[in-house]
Amino acid sequence: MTVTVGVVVFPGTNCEHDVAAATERLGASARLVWHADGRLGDVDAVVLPGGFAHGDYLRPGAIARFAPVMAAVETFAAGGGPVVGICNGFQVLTEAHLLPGALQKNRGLRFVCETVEVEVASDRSVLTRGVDPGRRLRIPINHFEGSYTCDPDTLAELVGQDRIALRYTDNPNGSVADIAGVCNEAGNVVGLMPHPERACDPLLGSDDGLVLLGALIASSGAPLTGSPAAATATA
Amino acid sequence: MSAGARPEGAVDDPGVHRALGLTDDEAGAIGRILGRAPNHLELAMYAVMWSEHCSYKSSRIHLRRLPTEGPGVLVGPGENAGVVDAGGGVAIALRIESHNHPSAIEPYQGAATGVGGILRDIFTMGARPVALMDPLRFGPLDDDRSRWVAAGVVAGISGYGNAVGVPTVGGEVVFDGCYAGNPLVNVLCAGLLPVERLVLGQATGVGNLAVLLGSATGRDGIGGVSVLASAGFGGDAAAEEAKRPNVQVGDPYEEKRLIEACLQLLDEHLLVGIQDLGGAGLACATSETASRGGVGMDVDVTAVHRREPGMRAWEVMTSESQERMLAIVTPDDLERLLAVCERWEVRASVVGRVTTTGRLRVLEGWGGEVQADVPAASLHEDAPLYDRPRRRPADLDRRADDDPARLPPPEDPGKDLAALLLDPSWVYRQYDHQLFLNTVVGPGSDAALLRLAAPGVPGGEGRGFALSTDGNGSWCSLDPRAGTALVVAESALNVACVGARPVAVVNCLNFGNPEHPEVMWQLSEAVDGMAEACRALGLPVVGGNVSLYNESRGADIDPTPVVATLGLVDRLERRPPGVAFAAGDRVVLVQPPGTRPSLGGSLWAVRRRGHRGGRLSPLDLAAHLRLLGLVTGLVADGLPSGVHDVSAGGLGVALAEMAVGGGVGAALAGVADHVGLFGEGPSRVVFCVPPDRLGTLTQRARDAGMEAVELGGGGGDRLVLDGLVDVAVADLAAAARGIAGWW
Amino acid sequence: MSRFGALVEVRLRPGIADPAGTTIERSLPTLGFGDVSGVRTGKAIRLEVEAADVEAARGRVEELCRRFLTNPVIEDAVVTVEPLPGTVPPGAASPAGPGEAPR
Amino acid sequence: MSRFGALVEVRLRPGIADPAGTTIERSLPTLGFGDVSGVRTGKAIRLEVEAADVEAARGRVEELCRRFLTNPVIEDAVVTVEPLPGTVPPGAASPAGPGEAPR
Ligand SMILES: Nc1ncnc2c1ncn2[C@@H]1O[C@H](COP(=O)(O)OP(=O)(O)O)[C@@H](O)[C@H]1O
Ligand SMILES: [Mg+2]
Repeated sequence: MTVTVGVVVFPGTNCEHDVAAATERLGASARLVWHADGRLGDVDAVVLPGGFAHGDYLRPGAIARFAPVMAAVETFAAGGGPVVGICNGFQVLTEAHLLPGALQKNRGLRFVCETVEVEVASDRSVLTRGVDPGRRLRIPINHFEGSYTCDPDTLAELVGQDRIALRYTDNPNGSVADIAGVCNEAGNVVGLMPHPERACDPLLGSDDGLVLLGALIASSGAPLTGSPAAATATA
Repeated sequence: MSAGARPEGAVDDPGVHRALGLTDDEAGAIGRILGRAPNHLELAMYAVMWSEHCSYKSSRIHLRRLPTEGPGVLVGPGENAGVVDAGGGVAIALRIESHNHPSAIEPYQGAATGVGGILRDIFTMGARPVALMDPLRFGPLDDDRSRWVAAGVVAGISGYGNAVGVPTVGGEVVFDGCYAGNPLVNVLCAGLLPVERLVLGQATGVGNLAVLLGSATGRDGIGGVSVLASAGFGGDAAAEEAKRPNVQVGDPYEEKRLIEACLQLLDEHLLVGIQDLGGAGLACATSETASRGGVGMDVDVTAVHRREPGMRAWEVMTSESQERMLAIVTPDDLERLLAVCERWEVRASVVGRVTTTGRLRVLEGWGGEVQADVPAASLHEDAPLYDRPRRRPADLDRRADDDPARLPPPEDPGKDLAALLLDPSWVYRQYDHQLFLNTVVGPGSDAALLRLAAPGVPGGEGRGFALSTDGNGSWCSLDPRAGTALVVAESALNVACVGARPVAVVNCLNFGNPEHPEVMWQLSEAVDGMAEACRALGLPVVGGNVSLYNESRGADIDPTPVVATLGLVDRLERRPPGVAFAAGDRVVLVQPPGTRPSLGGSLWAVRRRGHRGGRLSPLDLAAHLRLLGLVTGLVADGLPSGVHDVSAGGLGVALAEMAVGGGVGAALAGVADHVGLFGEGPSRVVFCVPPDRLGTLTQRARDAGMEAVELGGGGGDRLVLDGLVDVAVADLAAAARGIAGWW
Repeated sequence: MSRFGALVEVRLRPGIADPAGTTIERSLPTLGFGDVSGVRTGKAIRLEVEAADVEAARGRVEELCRRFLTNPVIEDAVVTVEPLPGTVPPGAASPAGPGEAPR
Repeated sequence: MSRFGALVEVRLRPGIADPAGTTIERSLPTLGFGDVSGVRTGKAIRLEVEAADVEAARGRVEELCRRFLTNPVIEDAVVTVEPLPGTVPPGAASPAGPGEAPR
């Protein structure tokens, strides 16, 4: 059975084709899901790709979170379905309160596009499941508002529950605790600022992103019984 | 219908046309075209359409001398963008534009709207924009205002380009005092399209509808093109204040939706024609589509969706509000067009109808009062054409004789070398340069190299295209003809360095005040130099832009033609070697025998000694053409481990950039003195090559009629040039990055 | 029903880093504004609302702030509301004229 | 010398397009805020200034606006200044408390 990945498109999203191409490279099939649709259809995983939904006006993700598709994403996530927000998608997930914290302007007050090194900090998320913690990956970042912020209690909870999926080895944006990606308690909802889809082809300089997207597709295909995600979802 | 009704309100006060920037002769010509005195709206439309920016009235007679034809050229100059056949059913649309004057007064929005404008030129052709480039020139960064301009321009390109979702894959950053009062902000865009989707901006089919898509129309940049682009900066505060309301604000989110909506409309075959609204707004778009289609158009100004109350017809017709397109559609397809627009949340209003009359009529409501009635084609074709006086600058011979080789040599060449390095990563780090998973070589190398692929454009699998933008005001001020030819040569060589075959160019001619005969002479010479080089190298000029009146306080900028070269890669299987040394590999300089670099107009002379004299090194175009073939072939075959052409800063800077690029030093010899180190000249490439391939490389160079001079070997953490330079690579890198401290 | 003009000042909550404010402040001494300190940046959003009275208008705007205009993880808002004199022409830029502050 | 708190509202000049405001406004009906219109976005900058009196303080802030905080090509500023009660503890977010408007 091929895994079907639903890739959500808001007006202003721009990485949807890239995410689709990268997941297809891994043998999955990708389906674009329009923001105004209230249903996701028959998908095994959902990716909210990068871009500038609604121009990032007001705050990145602030308008997108009210789109009809987001109710469907919430239901899908509540049922244990894998949901990954990349960059702008991460911002949407925090605005929708599917993930804690917020993404502020980079410490340097400038947009940053470059390849950085991240370290897998936890294998509890659907994006890092089966990947050895401590593994380092070279993946591009591309954002202005990527400085992860949360209050100390939330940070303690994230650390205590092993929910920091990825950390920068050389913090490019001022994120608290070098956080590059976090997940929810169940591990099935993940947000990250780096763009794994941009690192899926040696011709483009790195294919380390296949590690993350491969993990996502593997955890979407396999029935989630016994996984922390399914345990929480059915609890 | 009020057919036959005549527009009211003839203007008989010459003060009005003069205020609009029309000369008395031009106003007289308008009267003759109409057979009556024009009214205010008509005058305003002619004024913007006949402005320097829209009509190229000072440059057109010269531009005709450029070679514009070639086997792969599908669309040449004169359309919104040039289009080149890339084979396999894929075509590449290419265009470059300037946004110099708006950027001088509101750097962020000036640059941002420059990006927006160039994108529309590309998707108007039916192409999906896939790459932007930004050749930039500012005053030195130790000046507060130049710093403000530079930071704002870069932020504006970043803010708009990233949000609209088109990667910025390269450009230039140059600092020179001549740009302090008048920065140059050029923007290039390339787009890909299936050949059969190619559309031209024309209206046909009587009864078809003109639909205005996108942003509401406000009083943005009313008369902007004539006011801003057709006048220099006098340094007069009141005059600059008066220009202020002409600044427009860009909305990349609107543009993104417009791109998607228009491409969908084209894919669904719902459009007869489409045209972007740029300079001169609706007046330009309606008359241009009508005259290209050989038809007329009635425009209902009241149907234009507006942002502000109380706008007059002339304001609506000449507004330069951003993010708008004019679509020509059959009445039958209107409903489906509106549905596509609704999906993308793009506003659409039917504002015009195609008529048989050949006239552009502006109406106050269908069947309402006729506000303007002019022959549509006259707004373009009857624009004045000037052969302005030209004069060779009086000081040119004196400057040519003032050879910088006579300057005392540097005491520490290594120190001068470090001071000439500039790492532009501070700039391009702020640009998304990777979107669409196409960017094989992004900014930071000789040219950008992209896969020939875009959503909705099949047929380019396994192939690529390359782009480089280049200009050199110092060379061109010494000798605009030879300097421009050198710029063309360099640009083509940059593209070859990533393994691409140069196939076409576009250009942006940034010059001073055309009313100065010296400037017109420079322009004319530059065109001849470009024509000569392009002809010899087989590079058709498929498009361009002319930006005049680049001056401040009476001083013209150095003549700065910017050339962008497009190259094609037939087999894109591996990443090209890049600007780097590899430890253990040999370093070889390949050049035509007898090459003599010159310090005339060189970075070293200008920047280290403030010296702007001398002669340029000669260019042998036949040899250069052979070199291009050689370099493309060597790189495509994967022979070298590093490659870099020698350009501004000479061999020394090229070697230093390779050391910094790969983080590996080299031990080299064979450079005699500072002239050899910093002298500039065409047709030189440095290769780094594994020892076992050295013989092949040397042989292939000889077969191409080149000499291959072995300079030494890569390795270590210092760049050593026997007897001249001995610097740590880390120190060179730090010096190059030093620039970032200024922003 | 009447029309009210509102100014919403969206501020970073105390304790949340404000790199933009810090950057402005750091550059002030060299510009000759060493007497200025404590710079904090936020957003100013002007809007108009239709409501029965000032209190109702304020209530609506505060609800809008809570649900949409602020991200409570990092921001809070200060709302000022004032009645608009007469009808405001459509598309008018903002309720208060230049130089005039809301009360 | 005393300390004054200032609120600078940087606004787009009337007639200048405000894409952010337009986009925010367009999203309001779906959120159930069809009664809100005329949205214009700007910046709110709070700062403190040392000056002899309110007028001197206002003068300094206005100069700062002109020279640094706005680009008069597209923006203007509304400045409100008020005396600060006593000394403000370092790190305090802003002179006025939440919900309290500057006068
Ligand atoms: N403004 C800019 N935007 C993006 N890339 C830039 C910019 N300026 C320079 N670059 C990139 O930096 C690299 C070096 O530029 P340059 O020294 O002008 O190259 P060359 O001398 O080979 O023409 C190129 O890859 C160029 O595209
Ligand atoms: Mg080069």
